[in-house]
Amino acid sequence: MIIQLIFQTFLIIILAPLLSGIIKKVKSFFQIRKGPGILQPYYDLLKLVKKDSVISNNVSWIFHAAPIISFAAVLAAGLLIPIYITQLPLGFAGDLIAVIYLFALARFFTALASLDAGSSFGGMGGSREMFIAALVEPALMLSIFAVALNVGSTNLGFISQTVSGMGIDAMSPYQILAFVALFIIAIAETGRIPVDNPATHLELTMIHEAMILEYSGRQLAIMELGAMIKQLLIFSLLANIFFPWGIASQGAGASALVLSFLVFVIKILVIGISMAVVETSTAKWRLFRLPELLSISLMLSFLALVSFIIVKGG
Amino acid sequence: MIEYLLIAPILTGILCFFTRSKKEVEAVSLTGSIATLVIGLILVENVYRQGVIISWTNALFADAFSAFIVLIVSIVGFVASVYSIGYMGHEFKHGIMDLKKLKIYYVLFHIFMFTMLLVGVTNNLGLWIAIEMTTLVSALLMILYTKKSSIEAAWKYMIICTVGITFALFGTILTYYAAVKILGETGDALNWTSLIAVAGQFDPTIMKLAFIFILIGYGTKAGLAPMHTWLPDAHSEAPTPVSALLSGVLLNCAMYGIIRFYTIATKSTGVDFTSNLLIIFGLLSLGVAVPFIILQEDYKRMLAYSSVEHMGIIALGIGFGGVFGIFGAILHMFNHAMTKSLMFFGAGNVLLKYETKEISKVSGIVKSMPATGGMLLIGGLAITGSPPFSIFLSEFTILSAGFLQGHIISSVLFLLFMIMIFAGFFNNLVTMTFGTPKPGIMPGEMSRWTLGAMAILVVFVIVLGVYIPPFFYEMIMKVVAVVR
Amino acid sequence: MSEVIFGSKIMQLLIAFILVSTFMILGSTRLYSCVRAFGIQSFLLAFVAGIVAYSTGKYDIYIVALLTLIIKSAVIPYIFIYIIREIKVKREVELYVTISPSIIIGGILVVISYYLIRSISIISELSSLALSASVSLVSIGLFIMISRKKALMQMLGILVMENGLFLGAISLTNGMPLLVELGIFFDVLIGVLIMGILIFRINKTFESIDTDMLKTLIG
Amino acid sequence: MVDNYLFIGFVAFYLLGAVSALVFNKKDALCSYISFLSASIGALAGFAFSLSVILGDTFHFILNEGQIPEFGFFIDKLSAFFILVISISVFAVSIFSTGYVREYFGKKNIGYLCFLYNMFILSMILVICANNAIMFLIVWELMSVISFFLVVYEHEKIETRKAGFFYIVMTHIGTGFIILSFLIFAGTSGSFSFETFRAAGSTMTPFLKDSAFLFAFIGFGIKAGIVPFHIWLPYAHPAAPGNVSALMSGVMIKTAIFMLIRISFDFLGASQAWWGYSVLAVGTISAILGILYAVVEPDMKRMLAFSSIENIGIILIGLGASMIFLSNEKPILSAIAMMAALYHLLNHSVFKGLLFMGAGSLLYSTHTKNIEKLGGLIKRMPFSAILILIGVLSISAMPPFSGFVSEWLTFQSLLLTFNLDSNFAIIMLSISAAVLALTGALAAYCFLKFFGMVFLALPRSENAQHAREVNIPMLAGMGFFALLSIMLGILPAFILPMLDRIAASFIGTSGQSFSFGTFGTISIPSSAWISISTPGLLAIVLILMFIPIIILFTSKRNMPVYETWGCGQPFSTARNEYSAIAFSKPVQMWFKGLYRPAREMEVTYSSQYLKESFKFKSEIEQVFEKNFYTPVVDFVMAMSRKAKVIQTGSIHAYLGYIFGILVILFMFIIAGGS
Repeated sequence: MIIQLIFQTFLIIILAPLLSGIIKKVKSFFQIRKGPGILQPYYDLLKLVKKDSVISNNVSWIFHAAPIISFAAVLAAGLLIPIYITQLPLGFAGDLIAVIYLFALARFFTALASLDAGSSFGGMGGSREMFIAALVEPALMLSIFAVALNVGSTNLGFISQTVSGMGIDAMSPYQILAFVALFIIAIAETGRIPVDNPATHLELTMIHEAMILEYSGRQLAIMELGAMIKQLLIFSLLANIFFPWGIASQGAGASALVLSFLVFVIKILVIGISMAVVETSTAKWRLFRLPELLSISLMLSFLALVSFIIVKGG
Repeated sequence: MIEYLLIAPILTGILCFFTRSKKEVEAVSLTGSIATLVIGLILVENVYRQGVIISWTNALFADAFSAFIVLIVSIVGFVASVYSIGYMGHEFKHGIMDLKKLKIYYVLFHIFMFTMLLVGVTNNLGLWIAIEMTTLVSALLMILYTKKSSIEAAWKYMIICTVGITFALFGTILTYYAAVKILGETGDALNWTSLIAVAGQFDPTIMKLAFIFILIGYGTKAGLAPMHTWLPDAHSEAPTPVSALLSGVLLNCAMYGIIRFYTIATKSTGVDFTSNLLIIFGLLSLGVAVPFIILQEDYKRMLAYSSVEHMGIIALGIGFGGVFGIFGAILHMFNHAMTKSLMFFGAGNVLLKYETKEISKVSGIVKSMPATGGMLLIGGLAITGSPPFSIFLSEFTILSAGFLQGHIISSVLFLLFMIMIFAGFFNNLVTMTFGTPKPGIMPGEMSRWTLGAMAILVVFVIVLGVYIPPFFYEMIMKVVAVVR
Repeated sequence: MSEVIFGSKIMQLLIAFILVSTFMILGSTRLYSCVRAFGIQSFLLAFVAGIVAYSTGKYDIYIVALLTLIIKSAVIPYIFIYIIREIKVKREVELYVTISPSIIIGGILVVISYYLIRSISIISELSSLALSASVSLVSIGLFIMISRKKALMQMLGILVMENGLFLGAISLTNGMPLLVELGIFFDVLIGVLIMGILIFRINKTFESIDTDMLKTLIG
Repeated sequence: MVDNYLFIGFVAFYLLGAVSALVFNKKDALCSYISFLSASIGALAGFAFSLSVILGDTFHFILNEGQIPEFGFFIDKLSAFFILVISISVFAVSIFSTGYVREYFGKKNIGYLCFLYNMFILSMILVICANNAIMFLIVWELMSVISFFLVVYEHEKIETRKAGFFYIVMTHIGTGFIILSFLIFAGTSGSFSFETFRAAGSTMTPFLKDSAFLFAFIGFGIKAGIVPFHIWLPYAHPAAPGNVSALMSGVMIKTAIFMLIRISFDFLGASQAWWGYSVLAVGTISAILGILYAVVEPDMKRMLAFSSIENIGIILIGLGASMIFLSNEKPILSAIAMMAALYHLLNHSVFKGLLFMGAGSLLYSTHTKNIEKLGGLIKRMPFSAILILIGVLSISAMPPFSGFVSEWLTFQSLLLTFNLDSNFAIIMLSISAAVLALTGALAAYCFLKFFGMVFLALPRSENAQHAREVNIPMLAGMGFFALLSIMLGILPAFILPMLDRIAASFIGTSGQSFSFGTFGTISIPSSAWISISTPGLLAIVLILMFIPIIILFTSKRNMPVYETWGCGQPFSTARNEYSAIAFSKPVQMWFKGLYRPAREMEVTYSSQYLKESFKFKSEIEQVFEKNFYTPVVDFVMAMSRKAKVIQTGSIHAYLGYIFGILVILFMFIIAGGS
């Protein structure tokens, strides 16, 4: 059990950069470029860890605490999300809502840190980040409701267990609607085009990058890694809530575990690639057009809810 | 017993006339009013023990209701005379009044007391005479100041009230006519005691006419809308202690007349006619008071209008009827007397200090006169009917009576008007009491006498707000028994 | 018996005359004539009282009649004349409502009061007539107060109302008990005196007794 | 029995505090110490008392049997819980006050303040205890009046007077509605004691029930500050002294919630479903609107007041859900929702008290309420900074702080709607859950802005430059609350059983709505597998912190300190920091329709390209005030002006009125009507 915990932790940490590496690769493929190697993110992180970090002269302890707390929060969320097995040693500690609030905690401290240095870009980034979070929140909660009402629980392990138990029946309209809604949300949460452009460093467009603008060296490394992990986790949320098939359930044998792990990797890859497709096929939106995008997802999740009721036959 | 009660103020008045100095006249009037108070209390006590007292060949009598009026008159009268010493003393010091006028003031003051006591204790419809006398005396008190405004006020007061009172007399005559047809032409045909006995057999149509005349007549004196027009002028122009008596006591006396006739008339016309009329006039008075209180610029006038409002409330209480309603109305008479006098006294202090009646020119009383300001705030909260002060209880009782008797709409209107009046009144009060006083206003209270007088009333206001002593309760219940 | 009828006939006549005198007050433009009309009215009232006293044979009513004669038809008119002389007011009655409309309104008032009394079940024809007359006197008196500017006329109006009451009282119930009547007379007299004082004060402070001056207390 | 002594004890101590305040009126320091000390002792006694009632049985007695007004006291578990909340807040705030009032020494009358303070607390407790309608109205108004006097304590400022007036009038209107509701009860029961109301609740006709509930909801809603009756709150709470606004916002508005629960559950048995829906809807709207106004508010005390509206909204959401469940015969679920509401109520009183005290101490040391003028205080007021940060984290529901637990509970109770078969319920509750999520996010936004602008980066004004750490008592007061909101965050397993008993006492469940496991795990038996353990979460996060720590601090490297990067500008000053209004700008753009922002810009150019000075002013509009309240007031005023003409001053007109009324009544008689 402890082993599983440690394993899952390090699995997440290890896989996260790989995922973003792959996505970058795919993007550059679509853009007809060669692009950096899949392992590039690892190199970047290692480079950063080797570097000194320059600190602004008007920062406080918040600035130093923020990376630690947000990283830990994101990682903690990782222990509540089923990756390749539904049975979570720490499942009792928190459910889907708890996961969302852990992400919120991470975001909160990052944004605080962004204000700490007193640069106008930091403030801009923090403001926009929180704004987008506010935009995302209702749609997210509504789609979660659509899912949770279905299985009658917000415990992630239980959800994926049940859904996979349903087999193909799970592919009901509300599942799909909810999935699309959550997919849009995932775009926003992982800071990707059209919401945010992870590649840019143009002051006026960047959001996440603007927040961590003052960070450098190891602290930056941790921030970046945290972001990557969050991305991985959100993808696996999508995967294991909506397509949990093949995921190993309680006390599965070693072979089943290996199998389910491979399945998991495949799912993540699929989602990552589709994400890359979306990114390359759309242009970044203006900040004040984002409400439209997210209201779409809100609508979708609401429809999911309604259709759930209809299907339930009330 | 009753004679003494009447003689005491007369005697005091006469003595006041023969005094030679400010000190003397004050001493005399104070002792006189104390004597009146004591006798009054003894009378009340006797009535409370042994029921009706009759003397002077049926001309004077005192049942629970009369005793209640006597109680109010003597208490407020006493307090007012205490206050007068402070107030008139200040006027005297600043040469607004010379000794002659001061003496006249005290003489008239006590005669005024006498007339009001007489209202309480006359046995028969001659009650009319007493009430007319109150008008005459108070008019004289009003023109002590030879200001244009006070003369105008006095004239209006005189004329309108005389007209009203004439109607009242007509109503009285009709009632007498109705009585005579039953009893024959005896002097008793005017006495409460004998009237009540046979009131059931009176000719209802005549009694209706009579009640209308009485309601308009005494209603004018009691300041029920739309006959209230003289009231704000008179009450704001009179010397402050007199204003207190006018608002606190005299209006109650007129109300007393109405209620007496209500009791008689109801027995023959049936309760609907009388009580509906009372409810209509009551609501009218409340409604009329609202705009004038909201947009008032003169704080004494504001208090006057609030008197109109409270008379309306009493009328409502009687109109709603039932034990609750009448209990509330009677209790309200007492509470209103105390609170309104308190307010007028406070206003008097403010007038002396700031030398203006305009609300907008007064500010920061709590800083210039902390005690007065505090008591004004208490009084203001009380007069607008917010707990934990006495008036809330009576108003709430009346309101609930309205509900329980099924006058839903009237009660809701009542509540609405109360809230609007609260807003208007309190807005003005806040502007006056809080903030910082204008430069040139020396901090410091007016005088011990005035504060003492107010303090006595504050005690009543607060105590009756949270606790109605059993004996007082019984007293009121006896009055209710008389009225029903 | 015949006397009673005779009395009632005379009563009716007198009441008619009283109404006429009231209309004289309404109709005249000069203070003196108004006062005179009022004097006549009071005199007639005294006469009515006398007849009632005679027909009922109650002696206290004689006293009442006497008092009426002295106070209402002599003293009070004299006070009026005195005031008018003292303060040298213009002799005209200033009007809000000119003569002819006032007469008409007066007529209407009489009719209203007649119907009012009709609607009440009164036993004897006579008393109903008297009652309606008194009601109309009261209302016309009030109307005079409303429609005339001079303070004096308002005083007069009140007195007319008083007369109306007196008529009602005397003819309905053969007068109130003596004590009460005396009280009423006393009050009326004092009232007139105080109003006189007031009028002097008004004249002193406002240099006129025109009540249009008394419009400062508003709101 | 011990309850009596405790009850008398805490009443006595508050009275003692009040009296001593008057006695030592002259000596500021002594006076404040004595009266606040006795207040806090009273609070402790109250705490013990309420615990003993919650664990023991109901406590009631009548002071004067059968007199008017009758003073009957009735303290069941529900009332005890509210006394508990009051006592906790009072304890902290009293300690805080001993330091806070030093600001007023010599300037204002301390004795007066202390007297009102103690009386205020006492009146609140009496409101909770009252067992008779008349007594209730008396103490209720007493509470309002005293709080009014506290609000206008600094009455030299005109806006304070206005705020106070506004407050007292609104609460008076509320009382009007309450009176109506009570009279409806009394009409059925024929008496004013609450026992008979309980009895009447079952016998009343549905119409009477509905109207009684509606009037009570409006009446108490005004006091609780629900939208659209909230407008007095953002005026009154900021105007009051810091410690008082902590009590008003933290506790006083809760008394209204208490009575709402009393009436709708205890008296009326929450029988109608639409009550629940309306409460839910109002709560949802209040929550979102409250926080929306808070986000863009530059005045921090006003911001906190608006956020109180939001939190009342959240509490009402729980309450509404509970009513819906009860009206659908699901007592267990109803109990769960009720516990969510009560828990949030407790939390809110703690962290809102903490934040208001924090605002008070900021005001104390910087003398400005405007967020824009502050900044960089984390270096000047380190301890306050930490304490306020804890408050901020709790109110924005960050795990594992107190706010998180109650919001989690609320979400779960909304989720439990899948047990109902009413689609309408599902839709409504889900929508309100979505709105609640938005509210939570915006709350985080709002308070992040608050903390960031006030404490981080460079000071934006002189006041902030010279700010110093506040004195020990104030820190102690805040510290207590900070500790408490951490406790409430990580130890719900110890609080919930208590709440369970309370809810059970008037909803009628077994009191086993939750089951509790190791690591303080809470799980909801009635729905599969939902569980949370905040201690667990805390532990996980703490352990995982070692990973970044190891990465950061192995083989220490040097960290050169350099200026913040500002596009290559030579040096960065406070002038080119991101301002509060800029920070909340996106939301303002998003909800243009609500705010109707009015902005004006003045730019002067030194040359064609170089701006010399730039002035930007932006205001938002209070929709309800502008479109609902102002018109009503104007209408009344206009009508009054029209009506005033009747007092023409002409005596003829006056006589005319009499004449007219006479003639009318004549006609009335002639028509022969009665």
